[in-house]
Amino acid sequence: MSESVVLRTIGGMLFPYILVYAFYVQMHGEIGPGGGFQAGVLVASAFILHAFLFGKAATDRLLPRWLVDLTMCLGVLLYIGVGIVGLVQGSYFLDYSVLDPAHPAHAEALGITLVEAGVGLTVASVILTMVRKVNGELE
Amino acid sequence: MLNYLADGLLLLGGFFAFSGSLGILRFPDFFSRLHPAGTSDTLGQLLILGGLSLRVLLDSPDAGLSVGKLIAISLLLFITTPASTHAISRVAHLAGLKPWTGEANNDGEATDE
Amino acid sequence: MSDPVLLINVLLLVLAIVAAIAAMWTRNLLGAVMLMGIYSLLLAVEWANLFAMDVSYTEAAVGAGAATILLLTALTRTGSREKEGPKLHWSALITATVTGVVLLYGTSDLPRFGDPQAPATIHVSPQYVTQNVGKVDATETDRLEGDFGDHVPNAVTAVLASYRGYDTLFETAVIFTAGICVILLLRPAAGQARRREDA
Amino acid sequence: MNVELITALLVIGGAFLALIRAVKGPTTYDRVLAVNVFGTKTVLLLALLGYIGDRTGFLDIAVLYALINFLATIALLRFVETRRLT
Repeated sequence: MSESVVLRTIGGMLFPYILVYAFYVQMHGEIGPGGGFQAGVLVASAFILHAFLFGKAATDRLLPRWLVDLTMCLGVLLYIGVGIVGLVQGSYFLDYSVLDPAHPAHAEALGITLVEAGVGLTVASVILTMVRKVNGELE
Repeated sequence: MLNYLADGLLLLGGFFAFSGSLGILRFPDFFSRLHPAGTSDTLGQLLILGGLSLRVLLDSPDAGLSVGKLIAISLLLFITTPASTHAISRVAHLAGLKPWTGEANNDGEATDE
Repeated sequence: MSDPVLLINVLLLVLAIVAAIAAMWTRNLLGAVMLMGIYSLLLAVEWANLFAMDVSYTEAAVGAGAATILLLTALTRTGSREKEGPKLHWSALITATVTGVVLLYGTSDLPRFGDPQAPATIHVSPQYVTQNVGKVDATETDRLEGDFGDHVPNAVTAVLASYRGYDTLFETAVIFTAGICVILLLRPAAGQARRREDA
Repeated sequence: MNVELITALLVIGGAFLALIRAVKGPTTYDRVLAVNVFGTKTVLLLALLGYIGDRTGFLDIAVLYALINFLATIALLRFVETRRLT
């Protein structure tokens, strides 16, 4: 199936649009429906589609494994880091208002955006890792 | 006038969507079922989404974002549905599934794995 | 049945039940995976119809996309036909029936869907809906500037990331732990890894 | 009964017929085809319901479906063809 020209063309066309749509879901999550979790699943789906159509090696070149492992940790660290900023500034853990004391509501929006970005990074890399590991590492 | 056009597009699209599925249920074998799935379904979704965007535009002329999303959906479906049908027929053909020629009934038999 | 939304809800739920029963009934595991995908799609439409948009997003992205791929991944390691077993487990049937009857009996005490006097809608929901869920209050300049109003407009995101920030943090940690476990469990054995490097 | 509702009911009827085909088979390819058609019908249904209920948020979910449906079909075919995924 991966040798079908039609599918490769369509998949290659669709791949960037899925990523853009995932970015929209991620960033629009605080205004409309959506958020980090859904966006993470979509990003993982996009790369899985790429792997189906162009082969595992091409996807590994596009998105090296060390990068996936790194983003998996970075997501959680980003979430915890936002919390620790609150602690360092002398407030509670995960108190978003310290991010911009003059505009607490903006600070909360900023904090939620950062936190959702952390969730999205972790979810995307974990799902990608699961599918990759189970499919590729046992042969 | 345009309202009736939108109504007509929607009803025609609904008819095609339903009849396409009816074909998928009633046609005798896999390769003949590809036709309703590939053609009448694609036409039906284009008509329905076109009628809907016309209707949205008529209801509120400033709903440009919704119309844009509807057009995006119809473009997406217009690309992916034929591609999926092509992929399914290709895999079935490569796996050696033979079209029904009328001599033997290969429907309903236990060809399932 | 004059309410179109109710009519469509009933039809969708009937379809979902048909898909679920068919997925249980079939011995063909690949068919069951496909029927579960259909079931997820139907449930997602149902969630959207009940205006639970975020749940619908998750159901569509996870149920129809990621779960299908993970189940197929599992099928690559197993056969694709279910083992023949006894058709009917009497004890399981009795347990399921009793539980179902008790649950149905319990639903008769629940408030109607969307009842304004229900405990769920008078306890903390007004706070969520008026966007006072965060730990901070908007200053006057923020209100005048208007963007984002007082808080984040999507109440679900506001509740998840701000009101229940710890909860979401530990959910993320659980997902992270699952990823680590997969990496540790499925790592190549020591000799195998060396062979791969040589190759 | 307005036109959008009739169209939505027609689409649900079509989805039901596709579901019967997905249950009946007989070959795996028939099932994959039926799942694909069912996904398309769901996208249409969501767009129609969004208009009936006057919620533009439905359209975002419809875009998501159209993408996910293609991915699921490709994944199923990949498995049917080679019994492996990647």
